[in-house]
Amino acid sequence: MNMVTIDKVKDWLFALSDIYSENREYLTELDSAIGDADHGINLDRGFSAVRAEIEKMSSGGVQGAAGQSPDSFSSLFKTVSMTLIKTVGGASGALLGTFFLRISQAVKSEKEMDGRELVSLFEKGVEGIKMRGHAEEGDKTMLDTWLPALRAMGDAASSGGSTGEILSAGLKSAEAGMNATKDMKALKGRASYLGERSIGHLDPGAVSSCLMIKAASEILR
Amino acid sequence: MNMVTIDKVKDWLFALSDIYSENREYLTELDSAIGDADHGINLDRGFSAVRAEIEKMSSGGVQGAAGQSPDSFSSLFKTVSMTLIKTVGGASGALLGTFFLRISQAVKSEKEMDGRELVSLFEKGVEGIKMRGHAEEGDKTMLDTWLPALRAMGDAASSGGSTGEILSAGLKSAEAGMNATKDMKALKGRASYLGERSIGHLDPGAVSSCLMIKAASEILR
Amino acid sequence: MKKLINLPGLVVSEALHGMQAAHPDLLKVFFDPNYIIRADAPLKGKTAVVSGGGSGHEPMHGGFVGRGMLHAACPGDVFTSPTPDQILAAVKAVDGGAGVLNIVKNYSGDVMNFEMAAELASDEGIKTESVVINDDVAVKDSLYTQGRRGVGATVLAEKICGAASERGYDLKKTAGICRAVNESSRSMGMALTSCTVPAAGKPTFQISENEMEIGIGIHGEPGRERLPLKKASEITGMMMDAVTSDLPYKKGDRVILMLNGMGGTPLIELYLLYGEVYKIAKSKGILISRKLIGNYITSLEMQGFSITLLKADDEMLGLWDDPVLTPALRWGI
Amino acid sequence: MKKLINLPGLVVSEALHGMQAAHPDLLKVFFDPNYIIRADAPLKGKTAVVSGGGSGHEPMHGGFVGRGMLHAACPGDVFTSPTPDQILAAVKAVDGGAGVLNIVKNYSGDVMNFEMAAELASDEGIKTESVVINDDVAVKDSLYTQGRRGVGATVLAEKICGAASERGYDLKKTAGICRAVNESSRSMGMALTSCTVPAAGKPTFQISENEMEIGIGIHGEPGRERLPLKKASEITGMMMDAVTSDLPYKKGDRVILMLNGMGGTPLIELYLLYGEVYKIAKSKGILISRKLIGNYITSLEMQGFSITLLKADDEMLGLWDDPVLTPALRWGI
Ligand SMILES: Nc1ncnc2c1ncn2[C@@H]1O[C@H](COP(=O)(O)OP(=O)(O)O)[C@@H](O)[C@H]1O
Ligand SMILES: Nc1ncnc2c1ncn2[C@@H]1O[C@H](COP(=O)(O)OP(=O)(O)O)[C@@H](O)[C@H]1O
Ligand SMILES: [Mg+2]
Ligand SMILES: [Mg+2]
Ligand SMILES: [Mg+2]
Ligand SMILES: [Mg+2]
Repeated sequence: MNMVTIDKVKDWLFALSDIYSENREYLTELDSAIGDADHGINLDRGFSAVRAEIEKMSSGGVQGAAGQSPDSFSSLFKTVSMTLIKTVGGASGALLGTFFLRISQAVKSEKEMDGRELVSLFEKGVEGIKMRGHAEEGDKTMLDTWLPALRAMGDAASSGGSTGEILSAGLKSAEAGMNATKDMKALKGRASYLGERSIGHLDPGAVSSCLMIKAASEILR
Repeated sequence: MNMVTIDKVKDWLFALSDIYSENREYLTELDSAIGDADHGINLDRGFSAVRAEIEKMSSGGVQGAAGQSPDSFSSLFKTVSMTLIKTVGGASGALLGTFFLRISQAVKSEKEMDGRELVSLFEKGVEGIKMRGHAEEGDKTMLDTWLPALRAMGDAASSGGSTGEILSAGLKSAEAGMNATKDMKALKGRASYLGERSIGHLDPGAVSSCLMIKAASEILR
Repeated sequence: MKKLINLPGLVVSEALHGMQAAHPDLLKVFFDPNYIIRADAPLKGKTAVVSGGGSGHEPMHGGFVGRGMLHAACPGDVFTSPTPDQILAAVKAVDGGAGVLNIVKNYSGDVMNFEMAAELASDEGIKTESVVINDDVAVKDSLYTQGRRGVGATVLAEKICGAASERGYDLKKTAGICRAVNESSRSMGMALTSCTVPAAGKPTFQISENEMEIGIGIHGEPGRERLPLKKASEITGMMMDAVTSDLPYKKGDRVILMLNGMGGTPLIELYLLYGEVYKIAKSKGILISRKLIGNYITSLEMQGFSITLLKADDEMLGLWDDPVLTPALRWGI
Repeated sequence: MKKLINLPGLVVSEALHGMQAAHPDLLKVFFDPNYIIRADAPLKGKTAVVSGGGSGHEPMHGGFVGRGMLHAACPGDVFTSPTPDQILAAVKAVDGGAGVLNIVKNYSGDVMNFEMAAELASDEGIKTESVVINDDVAVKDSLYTQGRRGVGATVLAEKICGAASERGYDLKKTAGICRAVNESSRSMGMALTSCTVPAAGKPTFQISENEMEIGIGIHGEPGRERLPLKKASEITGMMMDAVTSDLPYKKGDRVILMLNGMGGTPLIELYLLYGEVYKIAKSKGILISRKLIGNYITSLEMQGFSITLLKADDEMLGLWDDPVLTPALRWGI
């Protein structure tokens, strides 16, 4: 099984910074339809800060936001979490911050992990999202991307798939889950205030989470 | 010489009420270009009130705004003046109110006058406009319509023209004067604040005064 | 996008610099993280009252920091909840030992970020209580979702809790009156135009010349329904019906009323609307005891308005009347 | 046209009804002719201070009627000067025997209508003095025309003269301080968007997404020039240069500054602009001693702002600080 190295994870995080910058307008436009037109702006701000923070840490000696060296998964994820919490704001800041915080607390390996551990970390992270936001599948949130994706990843992992296979399976279900948010009525998040009028639009957080999984499937494989 | 009767004058005033109502948008648009977009609204409001006031007076027994019977020129013009002063507001309210006030003070005939007297009344009225507004010819105001018109009317009157001829001559010069305001830089009135930018637009008051003279030339002849 | 700004990304911090320059007597502004505190904070032994939320709703919240109202405000990015570290810093700066009341509007982001901040504060030994404001009757089916939005009642709660703190109410009692204010407040908003988030650069929604959005929130989000534009009397009628049919009141009850402009509504229209509101309240037997008419909780340059009614008891009215001296609300001083 | 109104022709009178309903403790509104007076007017032996002008500039003037400021205001139709009978009625209603100061903005219509009213008042044995405000430096060549427009300084003059009357200044002295205020005040305005006169139904001027009008007045009339939209810092720089190069001041002088929104400008932008103004004033050695930031003299829903500087002496500052209690300006009470 291909290993997920700390360098790959950094590449993934850097890629996210590019991806959210490129999709800043698209995500913001999705948020205009059923929210407050800031989702792309929030993620772009947050992940640029993540990039800057990691670069600062990596340029030798300088300590990350969490005051730790960047050379272990736990300190890297802690830094990502703290940076997102401090710079994103809004619902996604709290949720993604919690996601990476839980991952940083759960990670056991230091510089390399296998696909199975990665899936279990995503599971812990998503538990954090659920705990923080009290949302469930079907509420038209980022969970509608994450939960089906996790189930597919879990299945692929237990049937012995490679890291690449695990992530590809996850992406497929993530995309289906994301697309399914279009016909849902939002029950959590800002869009829930619209009631019926939220139907017919993709959930911006579901889309941004899908982009995150897509990048993972391309880079962490 | 055809006589100007009190009924013709009432017809003229009623016609003005129609004309300013029809030209309400046009005059307001002219005022948008170099003023505050209310000239047509002001005149429409004022002359509708004049119509209502005259109708009230004429419907027997009821007294006009000035507390006088409507059956003499002086009381009729006084009523027009008071009504305009009370309902128009702005520069044109003060100026046209003063115009008709001066006429009501100067008129000698009771129910009929000749063309010469009409011209002398217009002269008194316009003196009132000058006194009130301290403007001169060339300042890009209603005076640029009235002053050339008065000169032409005076000439026609002293060379023995009929009432119709007098008014037609007046209208011709009024139109030329009005058109000349287009290339003038405003020195009085709201448009004067624009400096050079007032050039290239007709003065709304010059246009509304020309409409007044045009109606006179058609009705008072 | 037409805005009087330098760069979209700098709007919030530059406006905060302006506030600091404008009101050094009333407040102190801190940057990175951004928060605003009363110039004389912390007040020893007094319950501190803190609020915060996205920027773009000015004067809320920064304009309500000062004597008799907020001890601190945490302005997030435009329409984006503040972050936990920001809230924590503000809480720490104003805690006078008697604990801190956080007044939070009911949006997932605000609730979660304040929750995280409260956890951090408690780690540092600071007592906090949070009251979540949810007065917006425009939200339907609120039983099955995360509930209603917090809107206009926030302003009234901030004034009343600020006065309560000034009077020496302890944390529990201040939180109690905050909850009571929230429970007897109802609001509803509408918009004629959208607003433009500076960083987004274009209007959040499109709306044609003869349409209006009824039941909007304060973030340019779509409302309950889009309808043909109606007369002021009809719009006010619809909104007052929605608000009063949900407000637990009986004839003769006194209310504090806020007729709030969304930022781009001229005052002449707000007064015209107040004339309509007044007639309707009278016909329903509601006594408008106190009122605010103006821009208090806005959505950038949006045209529109909201109505908030708070059925007030003697205690609330007394606290309302207590002196207040902030950039945006001032009386008795 | 998107407005919260019933009928274009009713806007002014309905808004006045709303004002009456909102502030019965502060003012009384009369109709046909329309005017607003202090609830406790006439004040025996006190110089009465009256102002007026077109509507659409709210809160000016009606919002400044009350203790320590105007005794009466005469609102004309939207952007249309009030009529002489209207002004006369207001003057008669507030004259307390000590005469009446009319504060008039320098527009032909206002000047002439107030002049006619003064003639009528004098016929009725009422002493009046008129001071014409003309602080707008945007007007070029003012020597050869009817001069400059009256804009922001009007608000400052109304506050200071209201306080002067309260202190017992006689008519001559009140008029004197009014003239002094006018002489040491300068203003300049700009707009991002046009406004729409309700009865006209469409915007007074067209302006594209990347343009601004510099040197506008308060009636949606075109300004000194149309320029490409610039950054807030550059716009503020241009405007402060225009104002200060005309203001007779020297380093270290104190000013009362008004940073005024045109009606549709969000407060977050006004504070951002204040940050720029503050830096510039500082660099020029001008001391901002007192300030107003908000919507005080507006053009309906126009987006834009104006800056007014009044070089103030001790007397003016003292009068400024005196208590005031009106719908739109309140302190010390
Ligand atoms: N309670 C929640 N649980 C899970 N996801 C949520 C919750 N609330 C909001 N979200 C997600 O957050 C996204 C919005 O994020 P963002 O626009 O950045 O924040 P905000 O809604 O505060 O403006 C939504 O599209 C949704 O996917
Ligand atoms: N001082 C003046 N003398 C003569 N005419 C004037 C003067 N000031 C303004 N006017 C005329 O009044 C017209 C504007 O009238 P109107 O728009 O009704 O009033 P306002 O300018 O007060 O809005 C101008 O077009 C001009 O012809
Ligand atoms: Mg959002
Ligand atoms: Mg005009
Ligand atoms: Mg947001
Ligand atoms: Mg006018």
